[in-house]
Amino acid sequence: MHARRPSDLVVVGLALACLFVMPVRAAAETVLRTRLNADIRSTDPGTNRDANTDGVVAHLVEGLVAFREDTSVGPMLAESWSVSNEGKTYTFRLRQGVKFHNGATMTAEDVVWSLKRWLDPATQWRCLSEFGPSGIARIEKIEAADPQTVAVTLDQPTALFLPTLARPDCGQTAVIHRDSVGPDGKWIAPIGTGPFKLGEWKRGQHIDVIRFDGYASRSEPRSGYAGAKTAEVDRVRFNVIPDSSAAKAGLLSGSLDVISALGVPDLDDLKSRPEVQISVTPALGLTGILFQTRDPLLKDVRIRRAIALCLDTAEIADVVMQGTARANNSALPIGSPFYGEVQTHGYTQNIAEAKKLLVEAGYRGQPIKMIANKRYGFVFDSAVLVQAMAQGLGVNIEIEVLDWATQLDRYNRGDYQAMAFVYSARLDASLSFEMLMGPKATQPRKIWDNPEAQEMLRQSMMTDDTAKRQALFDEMHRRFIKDVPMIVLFNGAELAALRKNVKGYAGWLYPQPRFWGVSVQ
Amino acid sequence: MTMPLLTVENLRIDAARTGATVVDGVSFAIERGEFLAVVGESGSGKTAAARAILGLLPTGLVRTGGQILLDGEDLAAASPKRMRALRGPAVGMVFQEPMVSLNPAISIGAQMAEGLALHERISRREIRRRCLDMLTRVQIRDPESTFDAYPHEFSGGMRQRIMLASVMLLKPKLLIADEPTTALDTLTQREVLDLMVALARDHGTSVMLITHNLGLVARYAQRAVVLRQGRLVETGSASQILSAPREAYTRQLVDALPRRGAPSARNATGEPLVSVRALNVEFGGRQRLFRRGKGISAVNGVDLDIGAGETVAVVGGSGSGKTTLGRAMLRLIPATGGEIRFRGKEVTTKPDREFRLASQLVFQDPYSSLDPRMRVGEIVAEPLRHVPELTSAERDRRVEAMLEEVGLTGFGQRWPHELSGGQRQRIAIARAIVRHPSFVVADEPVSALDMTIQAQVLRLFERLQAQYGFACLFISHDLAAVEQVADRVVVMQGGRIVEQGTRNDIFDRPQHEYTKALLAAAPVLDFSGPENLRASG
Amino acid sequence: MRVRTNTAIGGVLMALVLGAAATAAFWTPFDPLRVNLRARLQPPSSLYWLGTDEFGRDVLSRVMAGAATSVVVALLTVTLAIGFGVMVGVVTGYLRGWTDRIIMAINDALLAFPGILLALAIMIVVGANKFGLVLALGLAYIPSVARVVRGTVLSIREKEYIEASRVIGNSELYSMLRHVLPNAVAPVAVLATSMFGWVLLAESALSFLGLGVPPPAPTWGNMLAASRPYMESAVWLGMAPGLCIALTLLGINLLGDSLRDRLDPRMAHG
Amino acid sequence: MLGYLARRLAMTVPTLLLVAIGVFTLVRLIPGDPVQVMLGDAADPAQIAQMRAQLGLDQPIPLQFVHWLARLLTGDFGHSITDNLAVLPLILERFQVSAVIVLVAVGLAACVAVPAGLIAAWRQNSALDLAVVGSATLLLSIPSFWLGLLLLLLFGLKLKWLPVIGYVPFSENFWQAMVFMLLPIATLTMIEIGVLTRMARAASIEVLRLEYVTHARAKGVPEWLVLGRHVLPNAFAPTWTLIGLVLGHLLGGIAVIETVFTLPGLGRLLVDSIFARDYPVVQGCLLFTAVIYVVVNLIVDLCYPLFDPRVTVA
Repeated sequence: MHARRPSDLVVVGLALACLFVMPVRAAAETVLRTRLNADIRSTDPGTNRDANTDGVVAHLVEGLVAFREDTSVGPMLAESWSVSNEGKTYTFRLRQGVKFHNGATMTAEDVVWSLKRWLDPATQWRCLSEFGPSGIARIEKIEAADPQTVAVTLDQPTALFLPTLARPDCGQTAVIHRDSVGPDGKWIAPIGTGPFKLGEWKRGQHIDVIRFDGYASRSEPRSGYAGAKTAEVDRVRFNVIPDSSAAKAGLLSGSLDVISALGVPDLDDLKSRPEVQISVTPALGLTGILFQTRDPLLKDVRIRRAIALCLDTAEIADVVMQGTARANNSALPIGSPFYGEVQTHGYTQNIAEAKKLLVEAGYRGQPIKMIANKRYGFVFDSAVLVQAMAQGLGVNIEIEVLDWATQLDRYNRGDYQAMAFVYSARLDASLSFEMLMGPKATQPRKIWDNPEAQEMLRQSMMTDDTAKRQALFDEMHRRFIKDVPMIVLFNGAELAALRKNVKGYAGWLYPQPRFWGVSVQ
Repeated sequence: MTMPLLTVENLRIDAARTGATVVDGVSFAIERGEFLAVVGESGSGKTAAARAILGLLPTGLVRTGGQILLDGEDLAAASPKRMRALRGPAVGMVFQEPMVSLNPAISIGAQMAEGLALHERISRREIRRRCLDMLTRVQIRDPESTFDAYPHEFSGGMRQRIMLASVMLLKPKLLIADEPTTALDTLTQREVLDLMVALARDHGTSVMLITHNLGLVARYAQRAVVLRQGRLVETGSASQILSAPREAYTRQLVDALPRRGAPSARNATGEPLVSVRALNVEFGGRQRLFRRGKGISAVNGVDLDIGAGETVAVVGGSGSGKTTLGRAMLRLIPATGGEIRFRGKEVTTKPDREFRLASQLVFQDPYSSLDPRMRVGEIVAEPLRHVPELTSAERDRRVEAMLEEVGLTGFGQRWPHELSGGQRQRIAIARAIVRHPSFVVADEPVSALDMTIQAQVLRLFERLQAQYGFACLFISHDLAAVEQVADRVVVMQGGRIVEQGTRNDIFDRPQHEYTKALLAAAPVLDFSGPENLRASG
Repeated sequence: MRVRTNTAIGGVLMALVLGAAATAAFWTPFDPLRVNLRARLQPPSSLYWLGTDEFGRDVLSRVMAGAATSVVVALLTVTLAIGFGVMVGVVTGYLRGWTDRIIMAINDALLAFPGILLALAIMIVVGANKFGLVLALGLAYIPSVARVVRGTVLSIREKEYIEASRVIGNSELYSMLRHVLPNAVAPVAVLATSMFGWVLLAESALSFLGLGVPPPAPTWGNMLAASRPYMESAVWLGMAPGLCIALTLLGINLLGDSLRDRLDPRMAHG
Repeated sequence: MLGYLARRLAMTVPTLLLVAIGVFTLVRLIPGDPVQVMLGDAADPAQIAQMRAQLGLDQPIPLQFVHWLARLLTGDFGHSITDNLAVLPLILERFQVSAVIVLVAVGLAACVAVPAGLIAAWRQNSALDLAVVGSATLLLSIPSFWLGLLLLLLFGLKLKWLPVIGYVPFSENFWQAMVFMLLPIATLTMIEIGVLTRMARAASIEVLRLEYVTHARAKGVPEWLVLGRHVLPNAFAPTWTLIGLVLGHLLGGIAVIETVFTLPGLGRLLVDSIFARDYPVVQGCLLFTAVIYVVVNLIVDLCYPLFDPRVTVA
């Protein structure tokens, strides 16, 4: 102690002194500073990953195809493709002159090597099971016909092959240089073809991506993860800031330029700031109330319907999302190309009808436990509003707050009466239904167990015919509304707050920020 | 006669919060080189008066009137700075509790040097030399190592010497000693006070000894001032005060000094009630990692018989093992060897209900021996739990009767903290006696009490013993009290019995050197007169 | 002087809290759970004295109802922790030997964790609700209570009145219950007052970390946690529960201080 | 001294074993599963099962415990489930952050609190005392995160004196690191000042009642020396014990403050990994925390004789 006291004083003195000597930034380099709410898990695309990882990795690597703004699939590293052999063989023609970050030029060999690496179980690719027995199709053959051509042969036709390849959570089935892994096959770092290359990654603090000067951009305009990608800043720094208030404070004080995945409660505050602009984009996620249709009480569709009818979903969406999202009762997100007039018909608030249904069902105030979590504020807020509105009808909903992991466990086991839940974005309409539908007996996590609808879903996955799929989706929607296995409330919005000097930022349907085409002035 | 060194005029001290008067118009004076005793019991204001001289009244007390003239200078009007300059070289003070009056965190040398460094401009080497000289002077065996040691390494007597040394180092004109030896045993008390007198004589220091012990007044003081409840009762020469007190209270104090009682008629015959053979008690040494440290032998091969109704006193200095013996005989501490018999029955190891119910203990400290969360009535009634077939009405009657016996009728509903020390000790005695035990161990039952209270409690104890006829093991370092109550006396030193015999044998014809030393050190009223400071100085 | 002023301040603060809690049991200005989407985030006004929150619920009503929940949770937790802690402390202090060593080893092991994180983990296991919270915090605090009680018991054991009880012939158990336990109450009482404060703090900290008494039922902790995003735009949201917690703690600490002063043996002797 | 150390260390072994068992059991009692958290809402059972097998989570729990313990004995805390980092280096890295804040804050707090408590005790019941005790109690009564947020609001946003977010390790740039650490340190310091002042005051009051203080005054020692030389060292001893306790607990992570100021500290790591069910990290953190607690207490005890020569560690 005697020894420490003076040194403490020195520390404080110096600390006070350095208040006036703020760190100096390198002047020449342009840096865009943004925020992640948690560190990324790895730099290995589509394997050890989560949403944050996907978002960062998307700046580094690219696949053959990519999602466009409207969730259709467009070419990325492929110049074009053709489908033959009754929809089972896809032949990709590669773009010329695409460079890896290490300067090597991409060839068909690299594509084959990459695809084979993903399909190797040792890689632990997230989407491997899609090409397994329970998946969309098996891959029978991958071959490089010439340096610019790759052919992939499936065992059965599927509408989902290209969308699956493009899935961001599959790492966009990235094409990477083989030096990304060591001789032992162990992952080192991504040597991809993206507009940025990996810079410094300080665990728990920040990840830098640095402009790749050798990037060969596509000519068509930026669209989703497809189209032109030009890095307009030298460096993008993703700061790991778990706390949203701190992030907001960071933006206001100028130590951050962009906050993506902005929380709704922060919106109000930031909207009024002159130095801040807000980007609002409809998103593909899905927030709603799940019912356990095997629950003794809730197996009665009249009770489920009554609850649905007592809600003013428009108001819930409006309040919870503060006007950034519209209500939607359909399983299809509003942004989906298949979202049409039919899908706009959901539940209309009708208290009288709801009361009648409750009487018919013999409901006498039995409590209904609704699980919610506080990880996602808008889900929790929705739960509070649903509870309040149901209370007006006399339905006694009790909110049980669990942490996200516990709730997920209960979700996967189907162990709940009701729960407020959020699904992440699905980029294909079939997948939007697929995540909800299935036999509960074998897959307890599934919400909607309706064999006829499941058959329609299967058909929708097999065909490429848009009109036919639209008809199937329309019918599925009607049945979904009738069965009330869940009440979809809204799709949410992708919110980002930017300082005024940030130009060119745009959100899109998929909730991931893109920092190509974005500049700081 | 020249002007006295210190004159206190009309000193008045009040408690700031309640406004109660603690010292009320007290006046006295001390001549140069004089040894003045200030005598009083608790609450007499003697300590407050002494501290007022130094301007160090405890928080809550304020001086509200009077003058304190030291060499003609009014200390009451002196600035704090001036007071600091006077404290030490002009007036030194020795405190009562040697255990808490030296700073445990600072080495002896540093504490001694502190005063010198403040008041005299001398080199560090000189300071050290003078400290060492002084330590030698107070008969510390190894001054060099003592200088660097810490207070906790010394016994109470040693610490009081060190304290004395550090105060006398500054050669004060006046030494105030506030009950400096009350916490020490008789032998040590004698040694420390003798040293103090000698040192005072060396430096021509006047001494103001604050004490409740008239024996010390008789031995050391030239003049005495008697205080009671903040007022001056009497002042005069020590011999006059002791031999011819003018005031009733002074007489009461003098009378309270224990005197040898009549030879008792209850000398033991037949089989002893409690008998102890070759009793050993060892306290375990510290548990080390690989070996057990050697135990300390507190009681070593003690043989002792106590007859029914007999009072056996055990005397000895601190660490003589007398308390341990008492506890071991009651089986509160396990004996490590030997045997204890009660009415001929061996009770050394196995619990014996009869023995437990027939034996009792009276403690030294009446503050910690009564459960603060129980009413007096409950405390006294508690032993009766184990008297079978006693209705609650009978029990209440016996408690009431017992309280009456100890002179505390109607105190049943009070809490211990509402009682004075003497009253508490009466309750403790009532608790011990209420079940009519046949054997009572009294461990220094009066040494924590004021003189007059001691006398009352001892008389009560004697009366009760006569009435109920219990045998008693009376443990004490105070030979005066022993002389009053004991039939037989056992002298212990270092865990062994060095001498035992009838009271008269021991007091009149001591054989062992230790017994003789103890007797010599006992502050009894002898009027051979004080060691005259002025005459020799 | 100080003692009395502080006791008075502490008493008034605690009376306010308890009063608010008691009142909330049968009356609040508005229904604290009533959502009013047309009056969201209103600043304090003559209608809503402390403003409204993000769902248009009246902050004053919620603060009052929160007082009730917080007080109940704190009281239950303190009771649980003190009850078990005293039991463990007395038993180990009484039995000594191996039982003591084993229980104290477990106790020390528990003490080695930061209480709040232990509570967090327990809370996930038992569920985030009022009783989960009580259980979690109670369990987290038992070891410290047990330590304090055991220490007190060990020191009381050495008191002469315990020896006196043995001399009387009382059994060890009787001595423990009749003499040791009542005398161990004083330090426990002081500890209980501090713990009341810790529980309020811990509850808010847990809410802040994402687990606490779940809303919509208001507690000060979850109100404070929920107010974070509105820290700048709607200051009153955080101020009301924050000040409530701070003032209640101030009150209970002041009362605890005067309780300690009163129980101090030095003061008792005058 | 060495014998004492050996004995003390031997005594901690059963405690730490109990901690290990307790930690492991508690972690497995928590519902939910790291694999589910990683895979999220889009996981299918086959994926979950495959991943569980890879992580060894499908083995019987007692077996998992034995494996874990066996590796622990070789110093291997395992790897994080979520990001596959080695747990021990991760913990150590995060610990640095917490440790710097805690040590500096508690040190500063002690520097303020001990003199403040001493002076309040010296002038007990005066207006000064009232002010000191009042402010200490008030500081003690403010929830730490609320205080943190208020400071953040004031210094970061309103006055813009300090950066609001970010973190630079001390090893990299001491001054920048200090700038980021200032607010968290200030927050914790203020809270701890509240705790320690009261303790220091109580301890000083005890000491001031003792005779040796009067003895010192009776020697003519000036008041500041009485306080500085005689009261302070003795009053510091009990305060030192409390500081030890506080350090022992705070070093285990100041999750709340780390959350407010978004610092990658140990507490935050633990909370995050509890929510992510990252078993090896949770287990490692809790065990590490317990070890720190034990070690800090040991150090405190070893240092105690410096303040109180009556206590020996032999």
